[in-house]
Amino acid sequence: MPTHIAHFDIDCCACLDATGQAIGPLPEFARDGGTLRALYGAMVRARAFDTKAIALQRTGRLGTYASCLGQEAVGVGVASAMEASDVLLPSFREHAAQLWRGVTPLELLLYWGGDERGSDFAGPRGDFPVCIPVGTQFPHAAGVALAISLSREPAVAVAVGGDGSTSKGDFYEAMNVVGLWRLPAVFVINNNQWAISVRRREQTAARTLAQKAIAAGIHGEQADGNDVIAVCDAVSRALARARGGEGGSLIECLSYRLGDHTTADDASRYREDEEVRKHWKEEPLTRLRAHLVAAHDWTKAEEEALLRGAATEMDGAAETYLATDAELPAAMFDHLHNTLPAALQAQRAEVDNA
Amino acid sequence: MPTHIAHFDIDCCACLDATGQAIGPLPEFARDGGTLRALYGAMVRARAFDTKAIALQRTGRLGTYASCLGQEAVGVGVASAMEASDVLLPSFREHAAQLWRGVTPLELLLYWGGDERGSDFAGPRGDFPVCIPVGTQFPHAAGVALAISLSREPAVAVAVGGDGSTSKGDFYEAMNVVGLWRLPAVFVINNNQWAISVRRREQTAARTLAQKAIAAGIHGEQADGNDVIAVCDAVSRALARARGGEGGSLIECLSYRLGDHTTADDASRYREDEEVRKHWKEEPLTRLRAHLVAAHDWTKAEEEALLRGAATEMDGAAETYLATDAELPAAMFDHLHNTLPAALQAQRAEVDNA
Amino acid sequence: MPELTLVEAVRAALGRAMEEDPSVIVFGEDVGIDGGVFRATDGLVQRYGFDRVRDTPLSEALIAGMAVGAAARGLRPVAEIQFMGFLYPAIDQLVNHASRLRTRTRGRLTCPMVLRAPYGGGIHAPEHHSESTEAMLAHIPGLRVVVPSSPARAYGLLLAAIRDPDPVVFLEPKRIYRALREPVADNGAALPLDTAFVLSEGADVTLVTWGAMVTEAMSAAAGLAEAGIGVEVIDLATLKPLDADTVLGSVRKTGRCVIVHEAALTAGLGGEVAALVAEHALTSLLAPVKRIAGYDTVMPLPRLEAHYLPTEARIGRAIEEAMAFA
Amino acid sequence: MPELTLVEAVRAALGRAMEEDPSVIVFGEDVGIDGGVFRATDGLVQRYGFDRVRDTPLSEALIAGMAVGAAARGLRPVAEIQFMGFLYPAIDQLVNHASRLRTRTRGRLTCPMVLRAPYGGGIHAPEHHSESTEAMLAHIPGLRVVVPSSPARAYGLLLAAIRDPDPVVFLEPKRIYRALREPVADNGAALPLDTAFVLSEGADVTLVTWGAMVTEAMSAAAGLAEAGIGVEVIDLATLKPLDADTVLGSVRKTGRCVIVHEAALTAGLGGEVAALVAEHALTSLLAPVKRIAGYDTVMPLPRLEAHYLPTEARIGRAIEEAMAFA
Ligand SMILES: Cc1ncc(C[n+]2csc(CCOP(=O)(O)OP(=O)(O)O)c2C)c(N)n1
Ligand SMILES: Cc1ncc(C[n+]2csc(CCOP(=O)(O)OP(=O)(O)O)c2C)c(N)n1
Ligand SMILES: [Mg+2]
Ligand SMILES: [Mg+2]
Repeated sequence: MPTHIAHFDIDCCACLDATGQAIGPLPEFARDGGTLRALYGAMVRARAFDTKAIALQRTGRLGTYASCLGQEAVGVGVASAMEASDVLLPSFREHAAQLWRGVTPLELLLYWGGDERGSDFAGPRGDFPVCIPVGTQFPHAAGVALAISLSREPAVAVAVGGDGSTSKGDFYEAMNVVGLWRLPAVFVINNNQWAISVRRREQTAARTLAQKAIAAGIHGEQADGNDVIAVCDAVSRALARARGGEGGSLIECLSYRLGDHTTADDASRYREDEEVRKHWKEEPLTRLRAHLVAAHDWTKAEEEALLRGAATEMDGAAETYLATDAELPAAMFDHLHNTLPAALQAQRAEVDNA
Repeated sequence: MPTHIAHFDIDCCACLDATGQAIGPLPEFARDGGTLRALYGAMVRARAFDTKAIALQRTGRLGTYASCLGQEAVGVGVASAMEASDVLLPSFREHAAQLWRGVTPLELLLYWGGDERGSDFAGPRGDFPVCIPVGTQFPHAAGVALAISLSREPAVAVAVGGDGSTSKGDFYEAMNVVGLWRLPAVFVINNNQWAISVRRREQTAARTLAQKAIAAGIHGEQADGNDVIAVCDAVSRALARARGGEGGSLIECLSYRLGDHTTADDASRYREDEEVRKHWKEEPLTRLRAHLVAAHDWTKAEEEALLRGAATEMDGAAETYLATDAELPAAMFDHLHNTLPAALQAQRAEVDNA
Repeated sequence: MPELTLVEAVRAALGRAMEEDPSVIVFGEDVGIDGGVFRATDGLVQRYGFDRVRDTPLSEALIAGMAVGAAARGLRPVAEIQFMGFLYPAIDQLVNHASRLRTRTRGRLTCPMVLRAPYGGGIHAPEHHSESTEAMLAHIPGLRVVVPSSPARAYGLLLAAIRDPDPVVFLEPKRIYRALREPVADNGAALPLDTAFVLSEGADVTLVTWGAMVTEAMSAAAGLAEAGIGVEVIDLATLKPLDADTVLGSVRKTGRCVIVHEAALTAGLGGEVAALVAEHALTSLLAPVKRIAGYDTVMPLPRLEAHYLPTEARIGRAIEEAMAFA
Repeated sequence: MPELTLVEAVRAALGRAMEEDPSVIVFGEDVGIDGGVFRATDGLVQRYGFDRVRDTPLSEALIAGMAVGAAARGLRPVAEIQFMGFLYPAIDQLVNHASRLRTRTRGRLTCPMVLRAPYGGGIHAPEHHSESTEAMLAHIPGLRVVVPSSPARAYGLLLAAIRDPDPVVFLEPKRIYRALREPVADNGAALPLDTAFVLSEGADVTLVTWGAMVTEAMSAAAGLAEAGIGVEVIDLATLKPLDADTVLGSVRKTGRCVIVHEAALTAGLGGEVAALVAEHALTSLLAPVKRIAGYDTVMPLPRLEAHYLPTEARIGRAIEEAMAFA
């Protein structure tokens, strides 16, 4: 007969409700107005970038682009919890995290505009470029974390994927080795409820995505992904555990994709505007602004200055991007190997002389 | 702040202890002496096959062979719980299950002797052949279960893998879709504590392998894999749930690999004989025999007849196997496609005329 | 007769196959309500229901492996990989199972599955969305690899692939999904597999290609016709098994062979075609064989993409060189 | 100088690399205490410890992806795939990441990793253990594919692969792991990558091959020497990038080219070699190019295996045909 041998719990971390009210005592860092202003500013900046990128794409001046609209709290929450010396391994939707980490709007525009130089970040030299093949960044994070642990650095590898990425074998294989070797890695899931047209509930029967951590024997936790404080808090605790040698974590952030999947997608084919309208009531910027106004006397003037500053920055980045010539065609050979093999020199010359 | 949102339990099913004593009330089927005699007979038969196969390999008359020594209760427990109309998708170590299902000793010897005809089972026509690439049978089981569910048959797909197979992405991806679509599939893990030289605890930090079911939102349960009654009971309940439309299950059977990984392996390189000796005290045949003697007056005569019968069967199978000529070389082309493409006829002729 | 684009022809063939055979099912990422990111499966779920048209989780290895299992159990799954750049996790199931299930069971279990994937470059797609690695698949014994190059061939070849009792990988050149329309009769008539198509006759040069490059090849041929050069354009269509007889017959006639594909040159399928010519038509050759292909470097992002892919100009120059050779 | 087998030479090179460079680590299935199923890593964990020599979980996609991440972070991982038949789940990481990390970041991140795998048939191994699909890997831009064919070359080429700043797949012909011994100085001297080796000079026929087939090729050449036929045997060694100059130079001299590999014929790397000859040495050819390869069918189980693999006899016949051609 069956006898009970093991039991597991999953928690969810939430700090602010949709109106910006604190649900309970806020974590230490979230009581400081300056910190909250920085977090809010970063989310506004990410949204300004998003708006600009979409405008450029709509006018044929940028390639297919994946908007992070409504998910700014995930990117900013994750990145703000990290140290500069940590390593970010983002999916294709975490512009907010990349911007906080020091990737420039110009670099992001170059990448999404079809120029490889956009992934040669001047800022976070150790961060990985955008990862398009879903879930393949998780094994990379395990490898980065392995290198970190062998060098005894205090750094942590932080990989971010979507709800869809939790269906990929790579995700499980990597999470399993992170647990096995107690590697300093944190896997964050931006559960925006959709994988293109596939709903979260059509992706897995698991009640939460956080519970998938149980399969790897690591810590799994949910966080309100519309609440930058909750995301930052959950990820900060995960980073502290990883740095303390307590191993990795899986953090599921509950957010919502307010926009189309990408500029090549038309979400009206598969979801009701009504559902989207509902979720606009929970989006992260309004919520934190309300809290700032109520608890840290955020002023209209500050708000306007912030918006203006962000818009100006993005206009400038766009101008520089549009003024940047493409590389010479032969550049396609110049970073294939450290030194171009003899066998390829004729091909390079052909391109050069075409 | 984190609040509790979900909780999960894992049970373990055990019926007989190592001495053959019932731990509690036995499941209905296990109170019938005839049934238990059949289960015991099947385990003895599997061990007789194993002994013969190893003898043939040692004398250069069989290829590399994976012994099921000590794991007979898993194969027999799983197969005896299944209906003939169910589909078995075995790993390379479940000879005991295949034999119960009607695959003949001759067919198994042909396969392990390097003859494809060994996988053309005369008996269970719908069962899959041995699966060598670890874990790749789980997606097949999902596909078989999908076909079954669309045809509204009462059948169930039963895939068996090892503890190592739970580290493969295929295992998780398949388990996830079984949960998502409530497919009639049961995944059984023969956790024999080793993946060649890699210990179970070096495979994953998960406390149990059964808990990996939580990642897919399906039922996960452990069973004592040295106790054929417990395995049959746990799998029977899983099959009943699957047939009843309640979806799939993951059953982890705790067994032990008493032999080398295969005849090409030398386990003394990486494990102590002492550990093996300890586990001989728990092996499944002794246990059930003790129970039969104590509870169902199993006699010395019955035991001897059984052993003699099994040995004779395997001697006969071996003789026929050794007397079976290899196929003609051109046979390598005859089942590549339904009809051999014109492009390949010259190659076939070349082999035929060589 | 309706004028269809290539992607509409794919959709028509899928609908026809599902209509005539209840064992045909379609699954993949976003193939349901969304109708596939290129709309190849648009409308199928409305007509045939959620049982037969399924959105899968985001798991390519599963998609291929589940197709193997379903096919072995008697269904005819037509599974979609959203882009060829995401097909790699499925290769294990193709090599180790789909292509050998019949052989390893000596015919007891079979694998009548089709794995569809849009492939190729030229549409300014994001990174990893312009893959063209058909040669890797064409190396796998037991697997058929089919690439249509026009709406009519897409319709007829996809029907043939679905009806074939063995596994087929069907690669759709997304660059020409909507580039041209042609009359396609949705009459259920399949085209033969394992057969190359001679698209234009010519006495001077044999031009072997497939997929989106057929368009470039045909315009190059048209251009050269004015210059009095007769180019025989052959669309391989079925890359594996390859119709060597048609290619060799043409080369024996023309004495010149130019091969065009957008995949990287080295170990691309053009090498196989050139090898067959060097083995079996050497004495007919009046000029060296020439391959025009993608370069042996990573397919660049959109800004440099056009410099990577073979162009009508490059093809034309190669043909002129072949003609000039003496 | 010690006489080593090929697998002992691999072990010596691994030890040397770990000795001279602390950033070299080894991981894979059973590479620790067990020393690898072929003993290629035997003794390494005792010498360099569990941090640098790690048994991984049974996850090939992870092994490749983790190597990419570790390499990008500054380590030099030498990862093992236990058999080539189980390498397929790793292809996604090789195509989409390892081979392009440098390109996509314009040199910011690099991937100095080596993925080792025993490959090839002829040892009566179980199903899926006799794979020889090097051509699939040789098609991937940005990847090096290296195959040693003797203990000395295994030692020198593996050291070169580990020291190379870019990703290398190193395929070890397990059929000759222990077939021959030769003196190998464990002096840390690497051999050049991207360079073919001329193993025997000859004026009549160029015989291009690699891996375990080199042994068959050399005995065929020896046999024909008695008949007065001079066979120039070339071991490609680095399959990608391929040393065309050495091959073409030899063919221009001999006028005849026979290519041998155990992988299936169609879309095998022999096609690439034949294509290069047909493109660049056509006018030197005195006879058609000829490929001797595995057949385009599934590698049979041991009982028929010998009928699938190229033999000295088949090679000899092909060479005689080439000589007889007029
Ligand atoms: C392996 C792989 N398969 C398919 C795709 C095509 N694709 C791009 S994004 C996407 C959905 C991803 O969903 P999710 O993981 O939830 O991330 P989100 O887009 O919602 O941020 C798909 C299917 C891909 N990029 N990679
Ligand atoms: C994908 C894959 N990788 C590696 C191997 C080589 N191999 C054969 S069995 C085995 C260990 C399997 O361990 P487990 O799953 O526990 O099954 P067991 O052998 O213990 O029955 C390995 C690594 C394989 N067959 N398939
Ligand atoms: Mg999502
Ligand atoms: Mg095991």
